[in-house]
Amino acid sequence: MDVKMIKKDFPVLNDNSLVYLDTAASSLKPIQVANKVNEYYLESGVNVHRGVYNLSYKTTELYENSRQIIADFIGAKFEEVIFTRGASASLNLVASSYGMDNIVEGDEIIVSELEHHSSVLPWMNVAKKKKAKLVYVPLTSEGRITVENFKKVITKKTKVVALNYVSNVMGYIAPVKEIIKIAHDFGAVVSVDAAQAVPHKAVDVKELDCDFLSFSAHKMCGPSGIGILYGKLDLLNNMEPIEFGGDMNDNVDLFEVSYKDSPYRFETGTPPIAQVIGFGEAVKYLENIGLDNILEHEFMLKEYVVNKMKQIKGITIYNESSDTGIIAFNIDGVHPHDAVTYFDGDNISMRAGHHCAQLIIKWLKVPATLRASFYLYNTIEDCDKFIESVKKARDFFTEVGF
Amino acid sequence: MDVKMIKKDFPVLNDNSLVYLDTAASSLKPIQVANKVNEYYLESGVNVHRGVYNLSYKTTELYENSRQIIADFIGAKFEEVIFTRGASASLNLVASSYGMDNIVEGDEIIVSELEHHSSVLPWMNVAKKKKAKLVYVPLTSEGRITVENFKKVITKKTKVVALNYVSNVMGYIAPVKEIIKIAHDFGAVVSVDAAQAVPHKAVDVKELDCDFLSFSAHKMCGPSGIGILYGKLDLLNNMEPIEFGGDMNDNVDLFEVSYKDSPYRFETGTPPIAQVIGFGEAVKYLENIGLDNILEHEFMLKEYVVNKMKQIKGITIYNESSDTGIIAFNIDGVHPHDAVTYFDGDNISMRAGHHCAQLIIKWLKVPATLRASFYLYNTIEDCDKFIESVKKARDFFTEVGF
Amino acid sequence: MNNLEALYRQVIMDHYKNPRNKGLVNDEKYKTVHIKNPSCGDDITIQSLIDNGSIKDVRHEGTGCSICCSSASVLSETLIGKTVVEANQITQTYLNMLSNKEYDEEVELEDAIAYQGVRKFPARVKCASISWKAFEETLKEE
Amino acid sequence: MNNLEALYRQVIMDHYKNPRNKGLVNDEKYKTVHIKNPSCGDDITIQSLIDNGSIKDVRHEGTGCSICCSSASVLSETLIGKTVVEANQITQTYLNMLSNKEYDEEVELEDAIAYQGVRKFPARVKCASISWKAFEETLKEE
Ligand SMILES: Cc1ncc(COP(=O)(O)O)c(C=O)c1O
Ligand SMILES: Cc1ncc(COP(=O)(O)O)c(C=O)c1O
Repeated sequence: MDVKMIKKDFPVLNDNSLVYLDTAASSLKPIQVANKVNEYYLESGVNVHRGVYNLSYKTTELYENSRQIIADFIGAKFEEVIFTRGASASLNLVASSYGMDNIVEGDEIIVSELEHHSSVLPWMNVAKKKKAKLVYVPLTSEGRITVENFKKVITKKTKVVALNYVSNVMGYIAPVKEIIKIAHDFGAVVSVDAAQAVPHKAVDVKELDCDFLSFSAHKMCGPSGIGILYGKLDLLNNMEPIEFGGDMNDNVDLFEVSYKDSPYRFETGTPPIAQVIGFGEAVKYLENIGLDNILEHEFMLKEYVVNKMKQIKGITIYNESSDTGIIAFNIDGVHPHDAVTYFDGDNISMRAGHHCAQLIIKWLKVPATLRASFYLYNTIEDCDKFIESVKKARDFFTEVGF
Repeated sequence: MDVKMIKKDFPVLNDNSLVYLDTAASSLKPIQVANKVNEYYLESGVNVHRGVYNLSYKTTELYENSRQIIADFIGAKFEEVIFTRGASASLNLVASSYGMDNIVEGDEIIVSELEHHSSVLPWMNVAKKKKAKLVYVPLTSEGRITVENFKKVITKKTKVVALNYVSNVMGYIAPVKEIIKIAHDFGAVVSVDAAQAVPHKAVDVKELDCDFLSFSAHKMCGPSGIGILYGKLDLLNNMEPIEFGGDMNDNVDLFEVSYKDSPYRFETGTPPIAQVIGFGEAVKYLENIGLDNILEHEFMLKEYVVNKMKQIKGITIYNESSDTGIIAFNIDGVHPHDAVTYFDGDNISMRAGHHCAQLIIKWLKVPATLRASFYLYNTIEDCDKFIESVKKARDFFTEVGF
Repeated sequence: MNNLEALYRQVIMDHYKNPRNKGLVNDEKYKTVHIKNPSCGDDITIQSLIDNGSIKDVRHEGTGCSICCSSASVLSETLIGKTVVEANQITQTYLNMLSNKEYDEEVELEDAIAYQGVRKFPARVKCASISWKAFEETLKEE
Repeated sequence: MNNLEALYRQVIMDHYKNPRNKGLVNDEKYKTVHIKNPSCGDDITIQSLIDNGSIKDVRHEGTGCSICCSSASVLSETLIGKTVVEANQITQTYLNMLSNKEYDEEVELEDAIAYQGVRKFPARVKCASISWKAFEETLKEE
């Protein structure tokens, strides 16, 4: 993997002084994807599906071709790939349709404190509305979800398991494959939040045997405003749509309507055409580089940085054993909001806050954390600059009286 | 309004032979909007709201500035403008949140056969789930919604009125302002489907006094995948969110969560950033030209074409009195699908089908129609080419034996 | 002959105007398959009667454009009397031809060859395929 | 002095480390306003006691960054003893200064002037404003 060459694909990184460490929020976008989106706007701009004229036909081909590219990428069938606004919308679709129609009073739904709000809150809502019980997998002292701990909470009452594959704060990879197997033995359905997984590692839905899987394009070099819900076809075709309107029905009468099958059943209205086309291009871009290479690279950078950071006094790292490119940490006694301004002064872009994951922040017993996250375009030089900046920041804040 | 100059803003129209008459499905996109979207991908690409570093801060400013531009454009407050995936998603949000929580057995919901599926089907679902009654405004012999006919169906039981402002098949402008006044006298709430209105005429939500109003960017020179739900602030802040997750909450505990106020309450997850920024640019573009000018221009083209078409034998026009740039018609005895291929051969892009509005197609007692729709970039030359093609098409189909 | 004239060949127009084997029968020995293309409104039902490995009868009914309706009629005329193996082969060949895939030019498509012209109109390939796909399904249901 | 040192002025650090008037009181004569900035976790409550047109007391409590917490303390020290009219004027002037709007340089901001440096950090303006906005609300509630 030639990172120097890869960096050239990202116009924002033409500013050589910029160290972008906020990929876990959104990745930067390569020129190939921007161009593809732009091509749609400049050379087409028309609607899909409903047009019989040539321009619309060609655009529809491009659009549906993206669905096939994405389906192949995760080992799914074409019909199992539903376009949504993003991972949050995907996760909500599962809860609003499958959850609302299948959860009844007394059922249990397993989640964890390691979840992003978009993974846990849809189920908190279902639990409340249906008088079901939200059950939290106990985390290890490191903050991990393990198979052992999962076994402690799964019961015959468990109807749904909703867990993340990779945590956006701790960077841990959860043993979802084993968990899915156990969950299925108990008759539960598993919805995987893969928003931080699919961008960073090879994911095959058939191998995982997950029932649902959600992710967003914007975290994996793709456009904003587009995500995927994967679902097993027989589940999807038996689920109620949650939005009703153009394109998702067959026949419409005054008081009756029949719905199409998946994926169109869940895709009402004019779709996010440019975004879908751009997403297909992003997947091709990542496949070209190789997901295994990406994970190896970002993990290597993380290891390098953690090892150096451990030698700096006055720094607390919350996830030394992170399995991906994510580091959560703080400068002792310095609110992360203060710290992040220092890093910004060095042109290092980093996040401070609860990362839409208040439960794990509360579990860590801190008000907020800094988070650095590495991706395919980050270099060892980025790491060195970052470490240098951490040291200087700590000294600065000590000096001004923190 | 200098159409020759305007055409230059639309790169697709560099192909001088192209006559694009499918704006009612999606408008073409001007270079200004494409550039603005591209700028985001090339010069930023980062996430909004949660970033304290400079790049994210500047992107957030751009993003929220778009909301203000759009709010000003329709006379709304900043907090009353919710970003959605599109008009279909907006219309569904009203039904899923306001509808599901306020409609009870025996209530009545007024709709019409002139609705797009995305306007009527969400309420058909609410009616079915809540055992409420879907009531259709009788249409006039022309297929119009009138105040008189509306008065015939509104009762004390009416809780919601969901009607289109401009029909996407007939091009009629409905008297929504008067209807809203009457509906309010009966204590009903009004949701206006303005997907075909906002792109074509000046709309002021305070003047209309509508409770909700929905539209999409892609029909008004904006990006795909982004739309607006306007709602009155006191209604919105009392409505339940329908999607739960990142960014829409204040405090998250293991079993409790509190929500933000509008608009964020309804916007979970990473938003469609590029699309929002591009939409702001599209609104500026249209405002610059002037919505009154646009309506006048497209109406003039429509009148010109209808007058010529009436002189062609073997053509049936379904909406001669259309108030906008939309013409629905057929070549007698020729399935519109056959016809549209002929027009495509002349590089005239037009739609054939039911236009996601099967109820009005059934009302017209035809299997489908052709639809030509004019917009700011269409010229008198386009009209002449179109009329010429209609004549030739009719002759061709007669010749080959239709 | 330009592309459009090649599309609306006489044989196609003839089957459109005078469809053969049209109208469904109420006989449970027939396999019935209904396919819809909601985006354009095409709506076709095909019935086939198989006996002793050959196609005894094909019936059709539906609404749609000339290409869609005529192809159901052509299909019925072409396939009645063929063995199931032959019918399958003709169907595959026809569908491959339409979608510009490689196809066996030796296979005799009879009147169905008239739909060659559709290849120039990718947006219309669906119209010419839908009844054949429905027919294919009737065989699978066996 | 670079921008960052100008941001963390001694007076600010002093108020951060040794906040004045901190801790809420349970007295319904006080007006209480709570503001949260969920995106960064800042969470501030301001109480004001108005009597006879002047600010008798200001209390504050909350969590947040140094800029946020210190500014609540500075606010309290600056405004206690002022008339409501003066307090309003100082608040407006301060908020205008932060957001780079025109502001009346004649108005005496006392220690609050130390937050001038925040203007160079637009992303932090919210931190320096939040307690003043909460205070403004306590006046409106009258
Ligand atoms: C009148 C009307 N309402 C609603 C819609 C739905 O808009 P969208 O497809 O952008 O969701 C459309 C357009 O398709 C329309 O014309
Ligand atoms: C683990 C995880 N789940 C879900 C989400 C939600 O994704 P989005 O904001 O794209 O909807 C995110 C990202 O914010 C995430 O990191």
